[in-house]
Amino acid sequence: MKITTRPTVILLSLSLAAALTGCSEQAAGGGDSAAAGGCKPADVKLVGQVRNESNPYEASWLTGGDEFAKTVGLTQQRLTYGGDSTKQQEQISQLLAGDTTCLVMNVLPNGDSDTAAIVKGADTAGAYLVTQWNKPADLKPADYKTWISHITYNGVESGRQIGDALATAIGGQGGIIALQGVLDTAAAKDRFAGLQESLKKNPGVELLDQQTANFSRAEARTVTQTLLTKHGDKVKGIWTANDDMALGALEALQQAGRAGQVAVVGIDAVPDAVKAVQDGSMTATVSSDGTWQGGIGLAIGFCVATGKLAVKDLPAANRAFFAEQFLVTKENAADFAQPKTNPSDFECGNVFKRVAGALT
Amino acid sequence: MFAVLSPRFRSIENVQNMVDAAAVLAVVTCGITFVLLMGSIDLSAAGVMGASALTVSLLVANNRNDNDLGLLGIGVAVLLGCAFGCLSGLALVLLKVPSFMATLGVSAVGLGVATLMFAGVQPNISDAMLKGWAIERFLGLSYLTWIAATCVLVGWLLQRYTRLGRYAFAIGGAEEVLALSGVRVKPYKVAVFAVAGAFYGLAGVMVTSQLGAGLVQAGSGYDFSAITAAVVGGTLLTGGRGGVLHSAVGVLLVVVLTNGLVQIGVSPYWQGGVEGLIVVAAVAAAVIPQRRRNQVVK
Amino acid sequence: MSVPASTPALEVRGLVKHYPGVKALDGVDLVVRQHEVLGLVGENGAGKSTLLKALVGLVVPDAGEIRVRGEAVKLRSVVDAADHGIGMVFQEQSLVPNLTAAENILLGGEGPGVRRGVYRWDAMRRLAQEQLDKIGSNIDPLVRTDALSFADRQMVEIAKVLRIEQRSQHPPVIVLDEPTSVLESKEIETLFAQIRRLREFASVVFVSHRLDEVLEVCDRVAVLRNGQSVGEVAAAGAVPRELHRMMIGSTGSDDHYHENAAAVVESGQPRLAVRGLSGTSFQDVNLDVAAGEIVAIVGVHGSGREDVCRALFGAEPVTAGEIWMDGKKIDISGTRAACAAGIGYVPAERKTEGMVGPMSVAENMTLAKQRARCAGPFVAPGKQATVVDRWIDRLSIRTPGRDTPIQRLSGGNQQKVVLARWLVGGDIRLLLLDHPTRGLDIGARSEVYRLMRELAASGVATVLLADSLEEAIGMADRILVMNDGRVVSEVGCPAGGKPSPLDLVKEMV
Amino acid sequence: MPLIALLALVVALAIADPGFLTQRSLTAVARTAAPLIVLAAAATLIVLCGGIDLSIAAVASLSTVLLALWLPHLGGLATPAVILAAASIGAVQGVAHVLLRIPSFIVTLGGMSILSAIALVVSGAGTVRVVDDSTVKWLELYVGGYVPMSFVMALVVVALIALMLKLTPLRSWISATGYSESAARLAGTPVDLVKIGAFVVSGAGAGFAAIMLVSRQFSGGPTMADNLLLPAVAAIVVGGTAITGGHGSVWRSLAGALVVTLLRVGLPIVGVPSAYEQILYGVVIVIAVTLTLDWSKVSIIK
Repeated sequence: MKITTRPTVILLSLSLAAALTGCSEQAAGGGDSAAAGGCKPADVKLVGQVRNESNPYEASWLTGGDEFAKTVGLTQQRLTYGGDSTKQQEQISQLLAGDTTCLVMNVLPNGDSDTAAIVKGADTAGAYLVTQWNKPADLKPADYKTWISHITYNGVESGRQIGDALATAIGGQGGIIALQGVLDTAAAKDRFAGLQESLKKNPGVELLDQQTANFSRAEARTVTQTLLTKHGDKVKGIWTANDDMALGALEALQQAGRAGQVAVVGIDAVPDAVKAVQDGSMTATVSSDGTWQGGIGLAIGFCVATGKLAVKDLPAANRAFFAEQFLVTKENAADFAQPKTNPSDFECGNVFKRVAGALT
Repeated sequence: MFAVLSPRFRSIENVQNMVDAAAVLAVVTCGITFVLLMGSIDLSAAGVMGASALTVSLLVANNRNDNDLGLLGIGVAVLLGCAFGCLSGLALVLLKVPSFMATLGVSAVGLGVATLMFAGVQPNISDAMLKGWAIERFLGLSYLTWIAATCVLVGWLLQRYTRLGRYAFAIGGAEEVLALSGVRVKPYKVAVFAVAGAFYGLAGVMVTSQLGAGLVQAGSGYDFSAITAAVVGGTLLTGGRGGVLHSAVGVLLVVVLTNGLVQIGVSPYWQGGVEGLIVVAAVAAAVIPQRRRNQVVK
Repeated sequence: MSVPASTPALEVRGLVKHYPGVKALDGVDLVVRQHEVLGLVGENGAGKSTLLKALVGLVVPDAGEIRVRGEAVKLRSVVDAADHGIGMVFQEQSLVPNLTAAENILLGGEGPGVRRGVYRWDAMRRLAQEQLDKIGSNIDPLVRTDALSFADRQMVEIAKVLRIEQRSQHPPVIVLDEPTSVLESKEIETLFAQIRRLREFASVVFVSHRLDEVLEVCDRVAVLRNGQSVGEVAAAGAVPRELHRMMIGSTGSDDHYHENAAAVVESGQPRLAVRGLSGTSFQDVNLDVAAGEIVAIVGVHGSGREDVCRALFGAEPVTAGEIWMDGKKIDISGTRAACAAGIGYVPAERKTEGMVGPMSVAENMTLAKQRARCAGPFVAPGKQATVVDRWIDRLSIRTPGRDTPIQRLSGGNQQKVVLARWLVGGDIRLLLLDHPTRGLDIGARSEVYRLMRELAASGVATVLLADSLEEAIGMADRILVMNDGRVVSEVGCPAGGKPSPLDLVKEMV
Repeated sequence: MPLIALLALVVALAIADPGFLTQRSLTAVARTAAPLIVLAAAATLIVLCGGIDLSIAAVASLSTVLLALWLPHLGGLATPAVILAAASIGAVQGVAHVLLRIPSFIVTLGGMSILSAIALVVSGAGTVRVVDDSTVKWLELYVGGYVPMSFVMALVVVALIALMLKLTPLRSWISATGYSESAARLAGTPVDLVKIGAFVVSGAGAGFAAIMLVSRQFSGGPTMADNLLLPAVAAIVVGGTAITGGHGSVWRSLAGALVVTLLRVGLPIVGVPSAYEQILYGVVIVIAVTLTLDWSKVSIIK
């Protein structure tokens, strides 16, 4: 214990000294903004960041990113943060502490709350950034120089689309249960809002119960099991906020011996869900095309970094937009069975082709 | 209490449902109980279950490769769990890392191995037997429940009738005495962790059967739930007290609690909180009768 | 293989063991004959425990040899020693509390009780019963050990040690390390009967601090001093004083209990007055202790005297009763309140309750009276050094320094530090001493007694739970006898008018 | 010893990616480590008392929500108010642990769930944005242009706790409680108060960590800090503080927190794929504990 006094004193005096020498807003040596976009293609560094590789949808992101990187002769640095907001921030700030002049990031923020910090960090460091899915409404790419775009999907619409599909499947009459996603996400809230819109349109459909299963297959199975016992045969359909939960619900139905009698809908169009739609055990899902998402963010950033697009020329509608999404039903499921990328989607002239409307 | 609040709660169906829902947790808790009896702790369930879930789903008939090993694949997955347990145990006895950290490390390794095997595409199982475990019923209960019941029985026999079980008990009671009596404690510690690992391995297989697919997150949350269940059942964290049957009761309590909350329609926001409160209350109630002024509580 | 009866069962020649800075064993010789009870005595630090550990393979000696029935052996572990027929009953009871007696007896060598790792409970029971029968104990082998009384547990230990007979085909050598230190007198009698029985088929090494006991039960007594053998005496006809002289190297004081230093008891208002104190294991206890007075409470195991003592210190719940100090009623809600009231407590379990082993002498000494080393709310290192050094000096505590962890000190010195803890504050009015000399050798005991006398002389009131009746009689001015949670009688015990132990025993049972 | 582990790790990372050893990169590590340091250092006291606090992350998460909610109304007062609230949460848990005699593991395990639920309800299960972050912005400054203010504050917290222990009898009381609670109690140590105090400090630390998180992320979220629990406990143990109590120090936790932070952010940045990253994390943590544990002070390892 003898050693403790000295470092303590040194530290306290250091911090005092520091207070006297004054503070600055940012770390020295950072932030040489390169919004001009004069990078050589070979100098561009591509980074894709998602929660984890152990989920098919996000894994397809990284695949898409890799495929795009291949078309321009680069490799993508794959980052995963295991659904841990703090870890995501830590990775980003570490990344931004390196060479940021030609850095292009395609980021899936863990939640709305995480976006602001990522954006501010990238803006200060002058790194090109495309974010997807999560963003607080009052944070706008238009206010920043290197935050090129924010891409998201109209959750209300997808929630309503599958809600309607579900209503049709059960003949517009009967009880359904809903499994919500992680409650602290815009996606979960929007999708549920969509379901409520759909319920208004279909007065015959009654929402018996709603619980969260946190976007997780395992939790969805347990919750469904419980709700099935609680409501018994009144349950005609199950609305879930993503496909993982839909698949969990399917397992629960199978175990309850009610497979095929209850309609299930989900969102994301992961391969298993598409297959389930194909063989009829699921009614519908919505595809946002994960591989495209993984590639497009990098493509937009690459085009701006190499000067083929200029941020200031982009129309407001392209800075924050809903991307096109597709309702997958038995009829068109075959088209979505194998996720594939189309290199032409990633050409600089085409990167904004799927804009389905400005984000309001 | 829940029975009063929700008539559905009492239904036979719901009882079946609850018992079925307890299956996986019961197996995990069985394993963790042995470790807790020694006075150690085990946080590796999540990682080990993830690794075994992926292993089994890649070894039985699935959509990723042409393997169709059936029971053999299940055996390999259980053995893998066993090996991870060994790893925890070896880190504890050879490197002298406290079990808390050793198992946390092994859990991370397990998740890493699972992610490696996952390789971006979810392996769905098509093995009829394994899928059947979750669906087929015998006397109204799913096969998984019977497997869990067997595990509890095996666990109890292990604890009551084998040297391993009795020594695990004794290590929690007075480890130094064992050494003075000429018992080499270390191999038993490793063996106990290995047995626990095997239970987690089996639990991973069971989750795979339930979900029809191998998930890296197959075991997430089970580590703390199992400790909670064991403690609610009366197994002490300090070791030497409690046992598999205590833990089985704890599992039922925890499952009834979760199920009951959903049944009476408690808002999902509050559920976790109410569970936490009841766990604390359960332990507090258990402690009150033996409360003495000078007892040490850590 | 038969061994001539004249060959010693165990022979130790020139055993040497160094520890950093200490020569624990410095050429010890020891002979244990067949079917003999050998006493082994020596002050703390004389090397007894190191020697015993060497005998059972817990310590590997640096030089010298150990011969078992004439054959030189190397003992590397307890198992090694057991294979050669040497076993030990440890001072701190070494049973696993949550296992059955049978399991404890057979621990580590279940033999046919466990086949391929699977327990045969009936066989376990039978095997354990065989061991228990040998010592004539009627304990149920399948009862959990923590449900047994202290004495029964000791029986289990002996039964456990006797199992080494099966390992070697010879009469075993049983080492009993301080077996009597926590037993009541009646239990001791039972134990001695066991030891005499053991002699029929084994050799026994009996280690104790109580020289009268050693002489009573042993055939021969070997004395250790400073890691060397300093002599042997035949027990028959020897007197404790002779042994004592050999142990400390000179004739011990005749006045073991320093009776001539007994304080003058102040009459008038008592320092401590207890009225109708009741708790879970005692009822309606009344007790007066005057300043300068030493009051001993005696009673058998379960008489409730330990709990009364702890209750006075706020460490045991009280259901009724009043406690007055110097005429003021005080409320003892916890140990903090007791400390503040000037009460100090020396627990019986020194290692687990008395001291904090890994912490320094200085920290242990100032633990209760932080003010003694503080200036305002802060620790003043200079003040601490002065205070601690002064008490180290005054109580002649042998320690390398005040910053040495207390666990590195010998038992006697540890106990002095624990006592000093209550003295550094200078505000002590009542001392509760729960077996303050347990596990201490004669020299250390004597110093503790002297200290008690000095404190009494300075006006401190003392409640003593003595280690033996003899000690109670020797030290106390007055003795209360407790039986089944009640004070059944009070015996005056002035210097020159001491009651006989027999009288007290009659009241106790 | 923890310092050796720290140095070894820095060297290994620098070899894997020479760009890692730049000043900017290290600055980022320091900034990242700050909340973890505070969490770990404050919770160290409970570990020293022989207990464990599993609720620190949940307290921190709840605190971020409270801070974000209170900033518009209380302004500058929100910071002390949040720390006070977090400290009182700690106090409640401490009192429950001491009075109800429930093991700290259970109390804080329950506390973790309860506080998470409260955070969800209070925040409406959503993120609470901080629009005007001027009052917490000072934590995002850089002292002398190089050292992040949050890191400096973390060091100050560690130093303050260390000084408090060093200069007052608290150190003796805490160690005695951790090594042998019954001995401490029988020496009149205010064991209960010491434990409650440790919980209060732990809570306050979690509150302060929350302020750092909010200043970094411009928002509060009901699950924001949840994933810091195991890293914080790992930091304490990697630092070499005995999980059984008694032996250790907050300085060790500081070193431990830096080791854990380097592992968390260093491995992916130098290009280790995520699967191997987890495996390496597990292995390195175990090795680090092996290096830092002082075996002479701990007899039986559970």
